[in-house]
Amino acid sequence: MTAIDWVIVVLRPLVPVVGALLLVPMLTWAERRGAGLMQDRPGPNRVGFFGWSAFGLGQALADALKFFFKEDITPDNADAFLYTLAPWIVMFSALVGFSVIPYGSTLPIAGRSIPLIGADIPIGALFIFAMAGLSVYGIVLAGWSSNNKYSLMGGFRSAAQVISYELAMTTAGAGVFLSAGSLRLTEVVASQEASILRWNAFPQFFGFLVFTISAFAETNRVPFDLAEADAELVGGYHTEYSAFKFGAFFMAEYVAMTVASGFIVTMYFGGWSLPFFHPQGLLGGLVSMAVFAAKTGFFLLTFIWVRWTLPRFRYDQLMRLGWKVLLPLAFANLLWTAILVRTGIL
Amino acid sequence: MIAVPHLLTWLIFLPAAGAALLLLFPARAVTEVKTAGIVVALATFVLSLGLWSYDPAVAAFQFGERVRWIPALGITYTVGIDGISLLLVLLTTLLTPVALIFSISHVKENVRGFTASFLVLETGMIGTLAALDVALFYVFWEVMLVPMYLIIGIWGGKRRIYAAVKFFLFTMAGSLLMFVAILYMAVQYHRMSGVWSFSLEDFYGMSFPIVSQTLLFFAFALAFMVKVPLFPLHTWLPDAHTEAPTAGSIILAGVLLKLGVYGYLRFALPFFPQAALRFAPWLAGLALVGIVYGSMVAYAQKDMKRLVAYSSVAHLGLVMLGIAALTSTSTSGAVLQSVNHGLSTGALFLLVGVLYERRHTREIEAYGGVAKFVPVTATLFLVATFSSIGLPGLNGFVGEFLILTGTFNAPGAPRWWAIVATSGMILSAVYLLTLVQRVFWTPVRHEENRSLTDIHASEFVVCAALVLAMLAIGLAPNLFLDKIHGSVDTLIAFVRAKSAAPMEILR
Amino acid sequence: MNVPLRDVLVLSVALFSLGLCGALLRRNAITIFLSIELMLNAANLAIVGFASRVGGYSGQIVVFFAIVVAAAEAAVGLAIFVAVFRHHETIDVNKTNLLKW
Amino acid sequence: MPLLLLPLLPLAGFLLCGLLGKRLGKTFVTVCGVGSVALTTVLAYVRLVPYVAGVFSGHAAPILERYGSWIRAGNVSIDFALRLDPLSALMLSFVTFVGFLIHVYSVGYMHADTGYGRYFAYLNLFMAAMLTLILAANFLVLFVGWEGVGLCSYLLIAFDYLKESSARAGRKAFVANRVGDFGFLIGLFLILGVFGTLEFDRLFSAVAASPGRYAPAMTAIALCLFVGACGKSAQIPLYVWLPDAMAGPTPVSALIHAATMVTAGVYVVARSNVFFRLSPSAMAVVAIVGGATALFAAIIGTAQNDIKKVLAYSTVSQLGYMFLACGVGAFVAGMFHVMTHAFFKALLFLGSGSVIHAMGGEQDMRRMGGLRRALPVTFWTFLAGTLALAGIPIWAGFFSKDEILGAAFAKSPGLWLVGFVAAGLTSFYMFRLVYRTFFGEFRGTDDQKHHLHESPASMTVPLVVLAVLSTFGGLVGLPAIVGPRANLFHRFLDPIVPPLSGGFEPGELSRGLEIGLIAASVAIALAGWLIARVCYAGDRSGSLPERFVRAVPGLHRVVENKFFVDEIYDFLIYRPFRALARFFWKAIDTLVIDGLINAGAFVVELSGDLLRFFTTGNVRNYALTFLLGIVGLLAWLGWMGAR
Amino acid sequence: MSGARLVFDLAGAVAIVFAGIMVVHRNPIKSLLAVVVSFFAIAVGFVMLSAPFLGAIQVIVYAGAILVLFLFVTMLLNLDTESASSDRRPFQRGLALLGIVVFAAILLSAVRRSGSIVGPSGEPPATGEIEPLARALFSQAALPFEAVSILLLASLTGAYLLMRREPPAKTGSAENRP
Repeated sequence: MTAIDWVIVVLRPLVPVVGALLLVPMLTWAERRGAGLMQDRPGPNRVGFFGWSAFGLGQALADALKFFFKEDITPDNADAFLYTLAPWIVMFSALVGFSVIPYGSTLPIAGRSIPLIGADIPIGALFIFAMAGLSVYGIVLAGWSSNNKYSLMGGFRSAAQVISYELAMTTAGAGVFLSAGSLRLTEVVASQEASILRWNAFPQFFGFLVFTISAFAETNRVPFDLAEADAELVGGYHTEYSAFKFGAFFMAEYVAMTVASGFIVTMYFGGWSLPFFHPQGLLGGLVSMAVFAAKTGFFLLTFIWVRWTLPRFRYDQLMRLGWKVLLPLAFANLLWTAILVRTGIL
Repeated sequence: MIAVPHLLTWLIFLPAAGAALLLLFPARAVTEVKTAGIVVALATFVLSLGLWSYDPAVAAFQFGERVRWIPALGITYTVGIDGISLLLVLLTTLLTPVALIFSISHVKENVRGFTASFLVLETGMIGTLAALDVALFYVFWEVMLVPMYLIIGIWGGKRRIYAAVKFFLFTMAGSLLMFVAILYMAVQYHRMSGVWSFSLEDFYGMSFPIVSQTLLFFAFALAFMVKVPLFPLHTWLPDAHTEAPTAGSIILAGVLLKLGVYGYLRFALPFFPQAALRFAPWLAGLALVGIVYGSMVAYAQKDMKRLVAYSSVAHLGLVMLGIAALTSTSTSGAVLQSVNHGLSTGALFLLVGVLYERRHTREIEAYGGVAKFVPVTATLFLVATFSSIGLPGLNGFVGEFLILTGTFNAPGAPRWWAIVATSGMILSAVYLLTLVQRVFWTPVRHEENRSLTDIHASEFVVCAALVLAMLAIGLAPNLFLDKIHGSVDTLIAFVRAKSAAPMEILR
Repeated sequence: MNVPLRDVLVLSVALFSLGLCGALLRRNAITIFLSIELMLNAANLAIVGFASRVGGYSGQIVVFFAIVVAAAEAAVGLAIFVAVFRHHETIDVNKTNLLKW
Repeated sequence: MPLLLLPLLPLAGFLLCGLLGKRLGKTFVTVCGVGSVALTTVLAYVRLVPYVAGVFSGHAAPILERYGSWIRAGNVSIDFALRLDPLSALMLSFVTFVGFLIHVYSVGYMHADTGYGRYFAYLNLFMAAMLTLILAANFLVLFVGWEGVGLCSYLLIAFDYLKESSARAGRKAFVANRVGDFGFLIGLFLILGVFGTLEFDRLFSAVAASPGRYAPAMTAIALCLFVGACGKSAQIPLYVWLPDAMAGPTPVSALIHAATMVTAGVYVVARSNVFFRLSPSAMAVVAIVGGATALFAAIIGTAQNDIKKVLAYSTVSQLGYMFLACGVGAFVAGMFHVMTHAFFKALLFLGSGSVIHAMGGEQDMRRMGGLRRALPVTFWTFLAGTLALAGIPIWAGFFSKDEILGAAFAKSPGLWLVGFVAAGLTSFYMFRLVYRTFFGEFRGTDDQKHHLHESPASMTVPLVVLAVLSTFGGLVGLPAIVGPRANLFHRFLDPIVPPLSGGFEPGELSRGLEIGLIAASVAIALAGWLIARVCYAGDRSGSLPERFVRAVPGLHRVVENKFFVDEIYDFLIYRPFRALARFFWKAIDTLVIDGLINAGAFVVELSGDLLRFFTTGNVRNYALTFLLGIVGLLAWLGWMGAR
Repeated sequence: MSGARLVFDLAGAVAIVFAGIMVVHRNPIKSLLAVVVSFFAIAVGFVMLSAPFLGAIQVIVYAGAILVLFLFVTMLLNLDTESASSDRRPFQRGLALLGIVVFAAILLSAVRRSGSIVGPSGEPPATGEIEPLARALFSQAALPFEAVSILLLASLTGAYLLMRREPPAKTGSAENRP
């Protein structure tokens, strides 16, 4: 192993993670602009760089700075350790998810062809699920440790919600693994390369639907953001949080969104692949990354779009939807896929 | 008669399947549950008629089936019937629908469980009678226990729990010893032949030195004597009968007791002939005590069901005597008589039940002069009574006559056995006619009896069926005896031959 | 893979003993339950260790089932705790002796 | 026409009356009930006449009809077979006929009864059973009839079951009979053991072939059979049921308890005379029991006031006569008396029935009297019966009784004396009955007097017929003095009751002695009549006996209370039995056996209570114990492994 | 000292440490979190033992579901830290500790003696791949699989019934009959 190998080993997981982190400001900006668009108002459009108002892109940076420099309060009766730990759990679990998603084919660098994926482990999908499952700890602990009944409620809600929807999500995902014959995400992508019809979104449309909806729930996005539900719980689990800890939560949400979108893309939309497109060489690698980015971007926009479109569920509705609609649907989809696979159509 | 393949297996498992089916019914669908249960039971009965094609000329097990069950221990599912079990199987399949149909209008709560238990019970009984693999036999033997326990314990009278537990413990105590004995025999067989087997003929082939043989014999005999029940072990019977619901008593008296007799004939006797023959006098002694003692205690009873229960003790004492004498005549008589007892005592319990369901008391004193208001019941009761007193022309006489004459002229048996036993004929007349007199005759003492309603259709039908069976056996016993005595002769021949074998071979 | 079996077993023994301590010394039912889960995991670990030595997948399957059963057990157990708590306002095992008659 | 039809017809009648009688009404019952028996009678005679003719013309081979095997198991094989031989022919002749008459009589007697259908059903069933009994070709079939008649007598005695007395009497009758059957069955077992068959032919031919070989076994067999006979035919000590049996309707008493069933015992003894003759001791027992019963019952009869009771005891005593005859070897004479007795005793019972009918159910003679005018037909027929029973010459009873006494004398004068005295007593109590009932003043209530009326034709006609029979029926058995071949009866029965050594044959005695005996018996009969007349006729009726009673009150009380036999039985048998039964139940069953069982249960419970202290309910204790156990186990395993 | 072993031992160390924390910590929430970490470490251990699937399951099911459930209940019951006092069973404590020590000692000695008690069977060593595992799971272990799923269903129902506020109404028990 020469130095360059070490560099690569380090970079391969780092690139997507850093990428995701860098994406966050963009996303906040996009979200607020999108909100403006939908509510027929400009949204942030002043703060720019050196006089040039880059469509208000600077706003994002400004917010970031504000988070950094605000006073960091820890309530007296809070459990300081957990209170501090919680946001980083969320952050961490959100970030590491990215390290197993293939974000491109391969890049030939220094005579080596490097697969564009953090770590191509045989249980990549499960890994992401596992991490998603962990994020709940962050939220619950945040809720509990801040010793505030609203926060606690938020914590409870998110715990129950995440566990419930995880079921539906994994079950829906199982359909994909069934057709791909592997939990290795690269192989999942490979199994969809052949034609657009092999994109799992089409043969397993309902699976896709369930998966996406569950993804929304997992990331606590509207219409499933009952954990924060500012109307009832005044911010829910992060009521007490401020400054950088809050920022962590804030960023984590967007990272999670990104991971979710990337995951959806990989699972149902052929990941970085396009039909009739077999990436060769450096250019091919870059293009594949672009393709992946584009697909992911689309879903990110969907996330935003949905947020400003749909109202919030009531809690019982949420549970009913999860257990009585999505889960059966997911099972039906699994059965359907099984039939397809057995009959050799997939 | 069309030959059904795997007839016995069908018979054994049809009721159980029916029971499982019943459990799928909603608990509210009482009528449907009853109907379904009865249909299943009747279907089993109709199927069982197929067994009538049993050919007595071939003195071997017929309708045989053998499937490996637990190969590791050589336990197989082996079934088959011979003349000894044939009639008892038919009796079982006859009495189960009888019991169920009788209960149509009498069992009120948890009908589903009730019916299901009866069907499971039927499976157990038929299985016990048909099993030719000792392990299998034991399984069915215990299977019978549970539903009966439930029937007494759940649908029984006031002291039902006491009765149920007593019943269970008595029977269990006996059968556990038997289980140990079975295992011992299996191990011995393994030692001798190097292979595991529980099959009947393999066990028939084994002989034991007299000491262990005696112990084994006691282990087996105890289980069966409790079931029969023989004199000192009989006290569970009155309680069980008194507390059990009528249908339960019918089956209990009708079939379960017979399985003790059957077991003794099928296992204890041929397994351990020397011991059996050596202790035959003791067996006979107990039987005789049972006859006289049972009759007298029955006479003293104030409760109708208890009376009939004790009469069972006496009657089965007679049956065991016939077996103890071990002549072809007496043993055939014993087998037939156990069927007879099933019919007549079954009918008696049924009719007592008819009265009980109307008056809700079994106290003899509470009745009197009832015949005026329930003539049909009275008549049927008289028929049943005389059948169990042993009036020629009805079934009871044939059995008793064969047992007694066989015992009287048995080479081994002293004549006073038969003489004492014959006195039981007088005693049975004494207590049963007293019962009739006190319940149905003499002036009406209680006004509430005037409002009694006579037996109604469902009860009448089943009772009539029993009466017809009694007449059939009484008038044309050969139809049944011919099926029986071939097997009995082979059994006795086998026992005599095996017991004659010198002791050297036994080691 | 070449993790020596001994390491695995030692680890498993250590975890198990710790779990045992928790189960025997703590009074909070939840903690006891946790300790039991820990022991379960220790056992699983040992099994997996042996499996990796023996080869084949039967070991892993066993562990798989163990985990599933643990899930069921946890569901019921916790439900029981809640029920107990409703009646006794505590789940301190010293204060509750429901197992008596 | 198969013999089987004879029992089957009444059986059919029984089923029809029993099952449909209630629905289809009286006329139907009458037609079925009486019709079936009438038809049976006709058919019976259709079979009888040629056969009897055949017997007299010398070829008396019994007719044997087999209807296949009945019971076959092990070494026992019994056919269902009927046989017609002189003996059964004799029984058949009068059973069917008398039976028929009594059916007819019953139509009138029972017309008001609610249990009409039931009554005729039972009566038909009885006929069926009785015919089976007499036609049986082997002992087991005979036993079927034997028990059948017992059943019917049971049912008919308890006919109005709501009366305590009837119900008790019914059970008493059946149980007493059962005691007899006990012996009878043992007898059958013995026979089966010795001969291996129950067929009459085989048995008797076997014995006849080699008497010496079987002689030793015979005493036991004969005695067992005789026990059975005692039960059926109400001999000491089992006679007690018969007087109570009078609780049944009078025609039943006439048919079952006078004419037919009770004579079955005699029939069996006569049937198996071959056995009896081989065992003098058994014969002696029969004779003594018979004689004793005859005398004993006659004595009791003299003190009874219930008209039917008198007749009942007279029946017992007459049955005693028959056994006496058999006992002394005069089986034929016995059967002869059976026949004549059937006629006149049936007549007497029916007559008394007619009286009771007229008196509206009154049975006590002390409330009767002077019925001669009200019931002429009844009176004259009754008188005929009385004369016959009393043994006044030319009436039937005379011949049969005289022959018995002759035979007894030939055997032993002692027995003769017993019979002789009994004869006197018989004529005494019979005439006492007649005088108290038909002569003197009417002692009943006024409305009874007002209701007095002669019975309808359906009742009187049978009376008349029977009166004729009991007047002339004896002529078939003229004594030997008239002529050696005069006794048709003997010529008829000889083939089946062959003259064996030790048996008594008419004409054995010297002519003079025979005439003397006849004179003596006639004399004693007339004496009895005279005494009765003195005591109970005319205006000073009853004064003499009262003085006699005052003279010896104790004796009278004893006799009037039937020597307290019932009480003695009650004290010696019934009470101890009940006491013992209760003791077994309460003491042995409940106390000892169940006591042990429950003690065991108690021990278990106790130990459970003790062990319960170890269950603190504290989880950690359990866990700790568990751990320690595991440690121990592991240590042990390790130790084992180390070794 | 291969990489795998290194990682494993590190993970093991972590697991032990946090297990210890779990045992000693008086706050149930904290000890619960300690367990979470410890289970993580164990999951890593699984992966290092070439059972990555089990590792994932360990995290998803144990850490992700079961322990969350624990957390949930713990918070729901709002258990305060258990007081050091009020344990009136010092003797029992001592005995327990002793027992545990002996137990551990025995096991460790057993481990020490277990040089090569298990030899490799004929089967190929497990690689990280899921597919053969899945095949085995759904073919030879199909029946237990179904059984376990039924068990899950049953426990689900049971848990539900237990948690219901109002206990289910008694229906037709043998006692309340006339």
